[in-house]
Amino acid sequence: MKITAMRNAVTRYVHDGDTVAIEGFTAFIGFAAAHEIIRQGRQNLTLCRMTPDLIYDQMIAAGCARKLIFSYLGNPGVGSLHCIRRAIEKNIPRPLEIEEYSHFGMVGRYTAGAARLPFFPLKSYLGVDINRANPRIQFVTSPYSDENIAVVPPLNPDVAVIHAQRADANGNTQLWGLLGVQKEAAFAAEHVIVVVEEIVDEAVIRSDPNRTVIPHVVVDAVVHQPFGAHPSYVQGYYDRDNKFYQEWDKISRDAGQTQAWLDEWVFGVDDWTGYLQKLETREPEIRTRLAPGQALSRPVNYGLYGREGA
Amino acid sequence: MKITAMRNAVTRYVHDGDTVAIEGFTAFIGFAAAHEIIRQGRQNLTLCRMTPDLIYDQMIAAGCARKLIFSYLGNPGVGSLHCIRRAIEKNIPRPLEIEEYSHFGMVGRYTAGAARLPFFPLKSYLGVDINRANPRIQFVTSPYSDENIAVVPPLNPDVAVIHAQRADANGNTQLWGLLGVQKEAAFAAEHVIVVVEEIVDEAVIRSDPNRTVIPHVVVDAVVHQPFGAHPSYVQGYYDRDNKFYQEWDKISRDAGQTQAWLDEWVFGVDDWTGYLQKLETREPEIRTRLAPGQALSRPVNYGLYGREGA
Amino acid sequence: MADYTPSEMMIVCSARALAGERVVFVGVGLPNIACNLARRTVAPDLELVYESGVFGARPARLPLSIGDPTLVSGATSVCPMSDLFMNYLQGGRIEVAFLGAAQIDRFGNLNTTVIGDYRRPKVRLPGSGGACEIAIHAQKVFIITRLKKRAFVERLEFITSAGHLTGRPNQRKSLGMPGSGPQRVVTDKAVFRFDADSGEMFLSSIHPGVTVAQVQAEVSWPLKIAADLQTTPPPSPEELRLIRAELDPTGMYTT
Amino acid sequence: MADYTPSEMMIVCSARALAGERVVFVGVGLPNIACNLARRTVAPDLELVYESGVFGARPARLPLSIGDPTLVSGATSVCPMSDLFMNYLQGGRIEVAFLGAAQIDRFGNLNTTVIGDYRRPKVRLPGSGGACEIAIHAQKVFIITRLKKRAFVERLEFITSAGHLTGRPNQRKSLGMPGSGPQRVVTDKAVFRFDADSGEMFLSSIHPGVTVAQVQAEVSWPLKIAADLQTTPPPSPEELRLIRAELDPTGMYTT
Repeated sequence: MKITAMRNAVTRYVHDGDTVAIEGFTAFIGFAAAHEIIRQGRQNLTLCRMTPDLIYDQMIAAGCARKLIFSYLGNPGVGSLHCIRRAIEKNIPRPLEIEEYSHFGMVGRYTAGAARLPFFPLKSYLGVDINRANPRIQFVTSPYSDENIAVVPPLNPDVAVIHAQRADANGNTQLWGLLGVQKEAAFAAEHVIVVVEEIVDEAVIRSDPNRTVIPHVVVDAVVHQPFGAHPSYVQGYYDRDNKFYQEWDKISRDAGQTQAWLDEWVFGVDDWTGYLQKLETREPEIRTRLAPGQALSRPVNYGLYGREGA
Repeated sequence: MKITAMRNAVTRYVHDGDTVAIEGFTAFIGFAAAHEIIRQGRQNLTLCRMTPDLIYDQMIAAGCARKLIFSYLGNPGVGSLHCIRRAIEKNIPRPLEIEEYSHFGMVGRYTAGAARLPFFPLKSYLGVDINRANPRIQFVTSPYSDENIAVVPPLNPDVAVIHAQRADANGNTQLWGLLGVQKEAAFAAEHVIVVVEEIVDEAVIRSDPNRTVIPHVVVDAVVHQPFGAHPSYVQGYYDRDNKFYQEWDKISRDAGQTQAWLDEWVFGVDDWTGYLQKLETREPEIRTRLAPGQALSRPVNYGLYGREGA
Repeated sequence: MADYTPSEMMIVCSARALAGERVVFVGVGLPNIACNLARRTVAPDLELVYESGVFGARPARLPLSIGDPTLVSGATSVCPMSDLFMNYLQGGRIEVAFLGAAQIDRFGNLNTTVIGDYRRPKVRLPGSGGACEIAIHAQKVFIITRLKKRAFVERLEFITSAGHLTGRPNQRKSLGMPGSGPQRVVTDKAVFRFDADSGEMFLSSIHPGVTVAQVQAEVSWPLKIAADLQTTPPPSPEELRLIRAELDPTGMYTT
Repeated sequence: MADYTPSEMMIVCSARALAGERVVFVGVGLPNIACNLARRTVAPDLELVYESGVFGARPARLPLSIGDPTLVSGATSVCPMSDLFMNYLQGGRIEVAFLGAAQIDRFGNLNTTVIGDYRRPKVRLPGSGGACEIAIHAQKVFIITRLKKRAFVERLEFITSAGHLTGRPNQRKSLGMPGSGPQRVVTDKAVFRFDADSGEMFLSSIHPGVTVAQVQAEVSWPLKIAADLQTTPPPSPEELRLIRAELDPTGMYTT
C-alpha cells in the first residue's frame, strides 16, 4: 500500500537542492505535484524535463529552481515560455543555470540513467554549437569503425514524478497514449512518485500486463489526483485546456501578473482540490468542455493456461 | 497490401548465404517459416537467435546453415539441442561456425542494429572467457569515469521473421505476451516477414495504437499462417506442445531419425497446411489439447478528440 | 491581389515538393497541413510521423501541437521517444523532414537556440528539440520559414542544426551524417534550393508577383539565382479547396 | 531413510536463504519452487522476476519453462528483453538470483559453456544465456547444483559467469561489478558459503545423514570447513506439505 496524499509525497521525497524530473511529453504533465512543490517552498532544485512547458515556467517563476536541464523551451502550439526566458535573459526572479541538449540527448541521458550505463551513444551534435555550449556532451571512438560518436552522461534524478491514467495500490502503473520518456525517468530516479487519475484493483492491471509501463518495484508513492495534469491532458480522460495555455502566454509576459497568478492559484489554495474548486467556480462547465468522447481499445486474449503439461 | 503466401515470401526475401533472424523468446517461434526455408533448400545461412530452440536445431540438421549467432542453446525445460551439438561437436551434417554472446549481448547487438549505432555498451564480459572466445566483443572507455565498458557491434540481418497474433493487411503488427527482441530484430533487418495468426481490419489496430510493436514502415510481407508457431505457442491462441518438445529430445539424438522426421514432416508436405493436416491426422484433438481458456484484457479509453480548440 | 494567402502558397509549395515521398517527419502548423495536402494530391502513400511518436494519425480535428491527443486516438502506432529517435530517425526510416528556424545561413545551417551570446542572451529561443538530429538523419530536409532579412543572415549566432556546413564537398558525409541535408527552403516569397557542389542556397522559384529585388532585399548575402529561375505556379483551385474546406477550415494557420 | 527427497532438501535450503528478500530473479525447476516456497514462508513480499520479462506472475500451473504462457496471463507486468537486461538487471533492481552450472570452482566461478576445447568441444553446453550478466549485477547470487566431483572442479574449462574470480580482495569491485557475487551453493548433500576475505567456498552446513568425507569425496579441491559447521535442519512438515500439495503436486521436479 503506497497510496498517500500529494502533500505527504512531496514532503517526504522532494527536498531543497534535489534533482527533480517531472516528465510527460506534452501529455500527462504533473501540475498537481508542481503546485505542491511550489506551495511547500522548495528551493535550489535542478529541474529536468525534455520540454519544460508551463509547468517549469511556473516553478521557475516561483523561484524553486537554480538549474534547468532540458531540450526544448516552448509553450507548445502557442509560443515562448516567458518566465524561463526572463530567468535566463534577465535573472528574474533569480539566475538560472542551464544545461541543454537535443531531445535525443535527453532521451539518452535518461536511458543511461535507467540502465546504469556510464554513457549513452547517439549520432548527433555533428557540425553544431550545442556540444560547445555543453561540455558534458563528449565523443568516443567506436572500436569497430573508428567512427567518433557523441555520448551523453546518465541522468539520475533524486525524484521523478510521473502522471498516468491508473495504478494499483502497490504502484503498478499503466499508461497509454504518448509514452515520452516516463519509463526511463522512473527507472533512472532514486525515488518515484506516481500520480494517477484512478486507483484500480490489481485485477485490472493483471488483465493486461503488457500495458504496465512502471512496475511497483520502482515506485515509492502513489497519489490519487484526478484532473491532476490540468491544464495539460490525460489520454482518454480529458483534453488539453488550450485556453489556459493561451492565457498563460499573456500572464507570463509580466512578472507581476505571474506572481499574482501564483498567489491566487497556487498559494491561495490548500491543495489541488482547492485549485479544482476555483477552476470550476470560474468555469462550471470546464469538465464538459474538456471531456473526450469514448474510443475503447478492442480487448485482447492473454489466455488461461491452467492445464498441466499440455 | 503486403499479404502473400509463405512460399512467395521465402522465395523473395530469403536467399542462400543470407543472415536470417527468426526471433521470439520461447514464444512466437516461426516454425512455419523455418520449414518453408528448409523445403526450399536454402544453404549457407547465418542464423541469428538468442535461443536457437528446436527451430534452428531442425534447420541446422537440414543443412541450411553455415553459421550460428546465439546466446543460449537449449530445449527449454527439456534439455539439449542435439542436432546443434552434433554440428558443433562432430561437424554433422556439416561444420557450423558459431559466434556466441550472452543474452544481454544479443539484445545489445539487435538494439545497435535497429538504431544504426556503431556499437552498444553493456556492463558485461567481466572476468569471463566469453569475450576471449568472441573477439567481436570489445571494450571502450567512458569519457566521464574512465570506466571500461564492453561493447557489441550492430547486428543487421538480411531478413527477420516475426510471428505475432495479428496484423493488418499493410503490416501494422500487434503482439502481446513475451516481447523478447522482436521489435529490435525487425528494425535491424533489411527485410521483414511478419507471420500472423489473424489478419485484422485496420480499425482493430487503430483501436489500440500502443499495442503496435512493428509498424508497417518496416514490414515487407505479411503471411497469414494460423498455428504457424507450433510446437511453440502464441499467447492467447495456443499453448506450447510440450509433448513434441519432449519427443524431439528423442528424435534429435539420432541423425538418422532426425532426417526421417524432416523427410516426413517438412519435405513430405507441400506447405504448412499439409503439416497441420498430418498433425491433426495423428492427433485429432490437438487443437483442443492446446487451446487456452479466455482471459481478456480490460479495454482502455483513448478518447475521441473531435472538438476544435477545446 | 492574389486570391490566396502567403501561407497557402507556402503550404502548396511544400506539398508539391513531397511528390512520391513515403515517410515524412512533420511538425504542427504549416508542415502538417502541407503533408496532409500532399497525401491527397501528389503523395497518396505518404506516412506522417510526429515527433511525439505517432504514426498513421487520423486526427478528428486540426492538432494544436505535435502532442495533441487527437493524433493518438485512431493512429496505427504510438511509440516511446527512445524508439522514435533510435529506431525511426537514427535508424534511417525518415525520408523527409520539415524544419523551421529563427535564423538560416546560405548553407542551410539553422539557429533555433539564441540571439546574442549563449550565456548572456538577448533573446533565448526554444533550442533544438529534435531538430539537431533531424537535420543529421532525415534523408532530406525541407525548411519552411518566412523570408526576412533578420532571419536570412550572413552568419548564425549559434548553429543548432547542420545544413551544408561550410559548403565543402562531402563535408556532411565525412562527419558521419547519413542524411543529405537541406534540399529546399520554402518561404512566403520564393523557393530556394541548394547547389549540389557548393552547398549554397540559390533562388529557384519566385512566387507570382514577387520580384528578384524584393527577395534579395530580405537576404543578407548576395543571392545566387538559378539560370532557369521559375515562377512558382500558383495554388490550383483544387489545392485551395482542400486547404480551405478540409485541412484548415477555421483558417487557423492559413490566414 | 529420510522422508524427503534430496530435491526437496535443496528447495527448502534455497527458500530459507531468501528470508526477507524482496526481488529475486528466478529460473524454472527447483529455483521456481524454492522462491514460491519462500513467498509462503520466510519472504512474503518476495517478487519473482523471470528472465523472459515477467513480474508478479500468478501461474495457474507449474511453468514448464521461463517462457511459459501461464507466467504471462495475470502477471502485473511483462517487458521486452531490452528493458529486462538494461533497466532491471543492469539497473540494479535484482536483489537475489539463482544460477546453476555444469562446473563450479572454489571461488564460485561457473562454466555452462563447454567441456573440452572451445573450438573442438567434447561436450557443448548451453552457454551463458543471461547468466554472465546475472553474476555481475544481481546483488547476491545463490547457486543450486548437485554435488558431483566432475562438477566441483579445481579448474574450469571455460568461465561463463564470474564468481569471486581468483579470490583477490576487491577484485570484483575493481573490475566494475556492482553485485557481491555468489553467497551460497545449495546442493543435495550440503550447503556452502564463501569466505568474505579469500572468496573461497567453505562447507557451511551438512544435510542430515551425510558425512564430511562424503562431501569431500565429491569436491576436487581440499575443502575448507566452517568452524561452526551446522547440520542442515530437515524440511519441516509444513514446508513439505506446501511443496507436495501446492507447489509441485505431480512431483515433476521434486522426486
